[in-house]
Amino acid sequence: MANLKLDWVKVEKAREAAKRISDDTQLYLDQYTSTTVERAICRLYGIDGVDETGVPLPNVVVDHLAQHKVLGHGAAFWIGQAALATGMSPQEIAEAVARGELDLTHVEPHDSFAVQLWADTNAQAALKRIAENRAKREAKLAEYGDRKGPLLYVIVATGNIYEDITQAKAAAVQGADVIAVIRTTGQSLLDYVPYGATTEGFGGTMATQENFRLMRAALDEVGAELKRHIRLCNYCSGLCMPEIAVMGALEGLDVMLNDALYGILFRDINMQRTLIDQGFSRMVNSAAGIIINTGEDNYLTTADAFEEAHTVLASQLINEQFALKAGMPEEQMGLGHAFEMDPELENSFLYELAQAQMARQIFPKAPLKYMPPTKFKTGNIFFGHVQDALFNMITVTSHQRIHLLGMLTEAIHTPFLSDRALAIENARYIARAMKDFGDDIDFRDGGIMETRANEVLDKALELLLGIQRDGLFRTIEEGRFGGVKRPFDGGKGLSGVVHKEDHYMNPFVPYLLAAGKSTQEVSNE
Amino acid sequence: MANLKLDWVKVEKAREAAKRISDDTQLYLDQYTSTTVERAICRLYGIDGVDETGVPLPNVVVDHLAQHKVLGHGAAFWIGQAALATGMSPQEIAEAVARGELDLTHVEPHDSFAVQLWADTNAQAALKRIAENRAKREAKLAEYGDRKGPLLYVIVATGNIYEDITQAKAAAVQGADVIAVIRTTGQSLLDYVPYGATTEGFGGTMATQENFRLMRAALDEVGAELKRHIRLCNYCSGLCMPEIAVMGALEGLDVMLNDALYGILFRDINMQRTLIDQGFSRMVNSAAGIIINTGEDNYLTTADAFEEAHTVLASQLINEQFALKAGMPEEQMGLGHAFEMDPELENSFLYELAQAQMARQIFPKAPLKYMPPTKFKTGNIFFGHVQDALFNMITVTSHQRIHLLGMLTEAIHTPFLSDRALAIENARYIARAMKDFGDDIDFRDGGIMETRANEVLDKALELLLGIQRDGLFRTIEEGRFGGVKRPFDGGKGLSGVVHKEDHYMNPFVPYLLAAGKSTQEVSNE
Amino acid sequence: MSSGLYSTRQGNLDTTLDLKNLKPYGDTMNDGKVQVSFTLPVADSERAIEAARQLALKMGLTEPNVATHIALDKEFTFFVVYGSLKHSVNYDDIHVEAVEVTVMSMEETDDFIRQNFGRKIRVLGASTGTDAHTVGIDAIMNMKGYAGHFGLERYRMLEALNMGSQVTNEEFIKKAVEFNADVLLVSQTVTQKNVHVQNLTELVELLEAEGLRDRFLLLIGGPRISHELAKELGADAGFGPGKYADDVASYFCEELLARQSHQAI
Amino acid sequence: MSSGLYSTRQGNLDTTLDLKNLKPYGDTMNDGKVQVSFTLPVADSERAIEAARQLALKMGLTEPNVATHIALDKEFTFFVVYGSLKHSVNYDDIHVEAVEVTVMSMEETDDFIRQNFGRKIRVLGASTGTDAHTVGIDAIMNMKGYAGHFGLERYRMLEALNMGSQVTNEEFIKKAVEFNADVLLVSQTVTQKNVHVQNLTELVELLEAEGLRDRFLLLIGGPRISHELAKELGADAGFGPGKYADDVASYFCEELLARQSHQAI
Ligand code: B12
Ligand code: B12
Ligand SMILES: Cc1ncc(COP(=O)(O)O)c(C=O)c1O
Ligand SMILES: Cc1ncc(COP(=O)(O)O)c(C=O)c1O
Repeated sequence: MANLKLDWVKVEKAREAAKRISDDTQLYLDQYTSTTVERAICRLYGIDGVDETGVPLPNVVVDHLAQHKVLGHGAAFWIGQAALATGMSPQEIAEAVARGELDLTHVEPHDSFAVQLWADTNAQAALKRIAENRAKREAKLAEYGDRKGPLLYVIVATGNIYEDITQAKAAAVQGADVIAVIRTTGQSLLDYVPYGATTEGFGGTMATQENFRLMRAALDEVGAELKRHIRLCNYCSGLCMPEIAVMGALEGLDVMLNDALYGILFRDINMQRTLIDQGFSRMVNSAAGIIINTGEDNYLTTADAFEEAHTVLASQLINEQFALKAGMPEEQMGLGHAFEMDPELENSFLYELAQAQMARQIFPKAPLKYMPPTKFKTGNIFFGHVQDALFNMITVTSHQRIHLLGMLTEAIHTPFLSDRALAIENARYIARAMKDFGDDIDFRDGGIMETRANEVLDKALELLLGIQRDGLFRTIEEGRFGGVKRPFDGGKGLSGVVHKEDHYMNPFVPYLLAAGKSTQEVSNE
Repeated sequence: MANLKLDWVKVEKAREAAKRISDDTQLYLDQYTSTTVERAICRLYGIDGVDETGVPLPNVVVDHLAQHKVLGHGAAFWIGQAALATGMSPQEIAEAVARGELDLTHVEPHDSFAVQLWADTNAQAALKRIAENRAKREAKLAEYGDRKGPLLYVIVATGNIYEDITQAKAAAVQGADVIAVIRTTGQSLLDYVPYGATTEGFGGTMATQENFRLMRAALDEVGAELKRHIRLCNYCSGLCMPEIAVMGALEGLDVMLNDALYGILFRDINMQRTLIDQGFSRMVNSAAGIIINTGEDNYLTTADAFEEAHTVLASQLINEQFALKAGMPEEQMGLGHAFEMDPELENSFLYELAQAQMARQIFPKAPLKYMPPTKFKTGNIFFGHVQDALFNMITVTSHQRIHLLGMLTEAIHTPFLSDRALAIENARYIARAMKDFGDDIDFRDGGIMETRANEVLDKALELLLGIQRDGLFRTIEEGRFGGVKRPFDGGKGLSGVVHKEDHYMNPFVPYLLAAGKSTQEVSNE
Repeated sequence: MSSGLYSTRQGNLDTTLDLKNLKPYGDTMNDGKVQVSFTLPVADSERAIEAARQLALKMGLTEPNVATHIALDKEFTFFVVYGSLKHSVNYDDIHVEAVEVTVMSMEETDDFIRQNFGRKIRVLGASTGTDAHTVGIDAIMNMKGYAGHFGLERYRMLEALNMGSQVTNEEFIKKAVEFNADVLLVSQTVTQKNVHVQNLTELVELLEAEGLRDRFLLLIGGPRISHELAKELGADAGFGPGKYADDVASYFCEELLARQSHQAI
Repeated sequence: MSSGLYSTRQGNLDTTLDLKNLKPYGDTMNDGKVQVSFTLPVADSERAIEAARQLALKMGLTEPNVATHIALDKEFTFFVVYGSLKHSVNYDDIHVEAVEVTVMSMEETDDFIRQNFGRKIRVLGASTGTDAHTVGIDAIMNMKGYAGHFGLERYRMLEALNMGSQVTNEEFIKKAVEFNADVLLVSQTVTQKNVHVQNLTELVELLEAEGLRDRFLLLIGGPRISHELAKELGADAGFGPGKYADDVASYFCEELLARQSHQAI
């Protein structure tokens, strides 16, 4: 592979700064849990379904505990207590709470050792299911083999899960490797996860466990025909990040978007809340062998891709450190970046390639997620298809792993069946025609590309040193990422942040961390 | 610029073989003239227009001489004789012949020295006009400057010269540098040049002197607005090669397609005839400072572009030698090649780039003409636009000079106004985005590309050594170019080949060769 | 023998531009050439090709040429069709409902406000509903502006407040009253299933229900908003791509003045 | 307020496939989505955009979205339009005039000829008129064939002669008589201004004038030749892209046999 000569001392310094930043932040975060983390725990204990007014039972239980101001002990503690007291299963307990028949704070107390034992024992069912899903994926990949080179990633976004399935299957037939079901606008701001199969959404489809299940089954079916494992992707982001992470793990998803910074900057979600949520989400993702995708690419949709390239690198390094904290191996870190320079810019291709190649070298094991041009797409679909072609070339040349296909109709509508087919055709042609191109050239010493990459690295290091000094929270408050300012106490979801009590209990953490660790032995591709 | 390591000893050997081939062939050709060469001479003496039945006067004069079996002396001789005898101008002489009032073989004879003097003196008007056109072009290029990098070349082909003008002007506004007016099907087989402005053609527009003039004026007009010299291209090929070369020189064309091998293989024109015609055509082109385009690209529309790449190189080397014989400087040799590999072929981009780069290095001064994908274009216009994008990348990366733009509708129709606009947009984007790419990379030593280029070189050398042994004529008879066999005495136009008599006279030759020489001082770009 | 479907010559084609019968142009005036693409939910087959051809005929394409047919899946086929459109439009008859206003520079607008109102104009903006796209409203409002046009926040005689994105219609109206806005700016980017139409309709209905509709000038914008659509939805004006702060400010200043004078009468 | 042009919901869209009312598919069954592009010979302007929209309406697109408008020159503007087609076709009613024959392999064809005719079938081919495209006719005839299908020259029971390109209709007919052909194969690639239609019509007329039409089976082919068009032009069959020697040979063997039996009766 062609290599840019990077200043590796600076890379190390930047990584070190990112580690410090995440250490400092984590120290603060560790004092808290959140409503959705607790709901995620409920789900792991098997609590599912909705009450008569349609409120999901995990919300019923957690709201109940929050009302009683006892959530700081952890939902696991109260459920365990109730289970020991009543002999009911967690689901039965939740239903009883929903019916108003059970007050969890008024059950007969059991000693904390017994509760812990119940909690550990009863955690195993979910953990087992997660492990099985993971084993299933690995078996399929072993049986069918996996795509060498970039994975072709396309979205479906009709709003209707059944229509999504039609589209997803067609895409798989055409050659897609990853199907992402985009979420409807607004779901990220819902403080609950909708229930059941859904058919109404705008710009995307609801993320529900049933929708996950339906799509997983459909992709397994078409995958068996094609003898390829078709990966399924959804979003564990927004106000229900950890719950959706759990749903994804339970339903055998392969890839999930997960990035607190994205929620903060682009959804105005409170920074404390979503960083807390991210921690637990990533443990779940980790254990499930799910690749996460981070959202650095989004910065370049509001900020200039040439000027602000270093914010992407800085954010990737921070995301890497937070992921490591959640026990995640590098092989699951789908760090995001994007091809978003102005097509009017001279030598834009060289700058884009330099940046993509730099990311590849700095994160050699990570299945990088490379996003296509979106911002400079117009209604000129013909030109749009060429923009995508250049993007595809860089993807292949610089050996990206998760190749999010650009759509010629990006500026018009969410993809039609044919848009996706044309995108796949475009990408496959280039992957074939340029297969070994990246290995057949060298970057000229001191050339435009090498210079550009080192410039971005310099600026990223500088930014990280600034953050290390001022702290991540203040950095965001000052708008140093994506040009968006967010107050520490502002945004959505702050009320769901809960201070942990001394005996706070989340029995899943050690198991998830342990399961995550085991991944580290599995090598990339 | 990135460079492939080529085996330069082999390049020299191949060039040497090509020289021998052209020497041997030229020796044979020098014994002959042809009807159209003689008509071209008539045109240079100012004979133009048609008789009452619509037959062009150059044909009237030459047919008259041929009927009397005296063409072997050269039209110049008989016209000069008649001019001296009657005091009439060549045009008046031609008109008199057309009216049946003058028999050129029965005028009062003058001694050959007087005729030669007349012929030389009267040659100057045309030569002056040609020199002026050339000076005009050079002045415009000096005033406006010339495009650095590939010249964007597009075709117009409506069949109607006025509609062509509309399209050509729009293309110029969009950024085209060269406008080629494609000829109607069948014109190449006409043994005369149609006269006047024409509005009916299929797949192209008639090449007539008036059409040349109209288009030249239109391009000069739009060029003055845009402050760019817009080059005009047409075809001096087919049965009237030298006549059209003369017309182009007289009307200030900038580029002309000219290649005997093309006519032989793809129009079934007799090989002797068209090689004779080519010789004189190139002298005219040379003197006029017109860049010729050769037709090697066409081989790959019938033969496989991967398997037969070496035939392109061999033919380029032969074309180079024939051009040198006509006094043409390398700076006017727009040798043809093409991007025609099967898009299903793995690493096709690498092979194409290797070949384009190899041509660039072997003919460093030649304004190479690089042709876009045509054969593997389908009705899928979206995919077609991507094929063109890859072609555009190679053009820019390997520094080709004449960049024939691919059309997304190649498999459907001759270009619409919008097709051309989209093609120009595609090419300009890539030229901008990848401006310095070719200078920012190196080809890996012993890599796929370097290996490929040397493989093609090897095979070309082998082919040329074979031709040197067997002679060019036999090689064509055996179908060793483009897979098409053509007999020595077959095809169209053989009857127009005329053995030169001892005192054969073509007074233009020395002047044209001298004018051509002067170009050699003008440097490329 | 020939049904006339395939004219052997285009000799009868009148190639002079006729604005009363304006037609698409391929490479010859009035040739009517158009390109169409679509997918049909049937398997790729001769019958499917014929179905595509018939659809093209129904669209008014004569001599439709199904240039390609590609199987996208067992039961879906993609087509590219070319043909000559028989329809034309009378260009002379076309009048566009457009925001017609002479665009003033920032300084001119400030002067205009000083002279005609003697006070600052109050402008409230947001991207409403679940829409989280802010680039459009920011382009109009932010200090730094967009594409070389300064945003409303930089105007001295405007008091401009940008609420950002994901603002519910209720919150927006509440703030409008509180802020005592003269002008409301609403941006809508997501248009799938016409969610923008739904959201804007709801806004107008809420304003009407609360008797507030006439209190504010309501301007909407976004990639698929036209002035025509805006009027239809009950807003005062609409601004699509290629419109900037100066267009918007010029329009509302003139309009506010017109309304003021109107009320004065 | 709303003219109904903008439905706020697609709730009324019946999303079940109905072959009697087959419609284009964008991302939802029956959404009717189509993409259209064309150039209008007028300057890029609001009026031009409206003209494009009106043309789209005439084509049957509801809610047309003029996604882009690009000035190609002072007086030419290119448009890309998306919309939902109101037209549909009855798929159940579509029957295609296609060459219907069970395709035999080369060996089967040779056997078929041996059994049914007991002599070699004589086939003459050319690319006629000024058309110099030979790849199509070569694909059918040349020994080596095309895309993995051997050409007619390789069949043992065929006497195949390929005259190449640029053969005038007169020369072709002369040779056909001389060669005593059973089957004539004509290829036409250039179709601009329907020159292929013109050329083929002339061929058929010449054959008829000389009373030779019934003597030969006349098969035509090329990128824009369909069986339907061939019949319309007076040929016996037409073969477009994706047809190879085996399709052609199978057809003419069966047809010659049918005609022989018919004459025998
Ligand atoms: C940037 C972007 C994003 C960014 C937004 C960041 C941000 N802070 O705004 C991010 C990455 C976060 C994003 C997310 C999503 N996006 Co988005 N996004 C885009 C993108 C690439 C560019 C939009 C843009 O910034 N345009 C530039 C601005 C300047 O143009 P404009 O808005 O038209 O504004 C101009 C005029 O319209 C006018 N104007 C605009 N508003 C107003 C208001 C007033 C009052 C006035 C006077 C004028 C005016 O003035 C401006 C200057 O001329 C488009 C694709 C594209 N290329 O268009 C997709 C696109 C808009 N997104 C889309 C979707 C579906 C989404 C998601 C819903 C996907 C998902 N499910 O996750 C999410 C969620 C967003 C949500 N909840 O709303 C779709 C919408 C499809 C549709 N037609 O419904 C698009 C078209 C992409 C696609 N093809 O799928 N997106
Ligand atoms: C190769 C090619 C050439 C080569 C031809 C070499 C040769 N010896 O044939 C060269 C470079 C010489 C050439 C020249 C020209 N070409 Co050309 N050429 C093409 C090209 C790239 C491919 C055509 C081809 O080979 N197709 C492959 C064959 C296998 O497909 P096919 O012909 O459809 O054949 C299949 C079926 O149709 C069927 N079939 C075909 N014939 C027959 C006959 C029978 C009896 C049967 C049963 C079946 C059958 O079987 C085949 C296998 O399935 C096309 C563009 C494209 N991508 O299609 C342009 C194209 C056909 N050419 C075109 C033009 C205009 C020309 C020129 C006239 C340009 C000019 N003015 O100089 C010249 C002159 C040619 C002339 N006098 O006719 C236009 C035609 C436009 C139109 N619709 O009218 C095209 C579409 C390009 C364009 N967009 O402008 N061309
Ligand atoms: C990291 C990340 N999370 C989530 C989303 C999607 O947004 P939402 O959470 O609103 O579904 C994106 C956008 O593409 C993203 O990049
Ligand atoms: C060298 C050359 N001459 C001529 C032509 C055009 O053919 P014709 O002579 O029939 O116009 C071509 C085709 O592109 C060509 O490459």
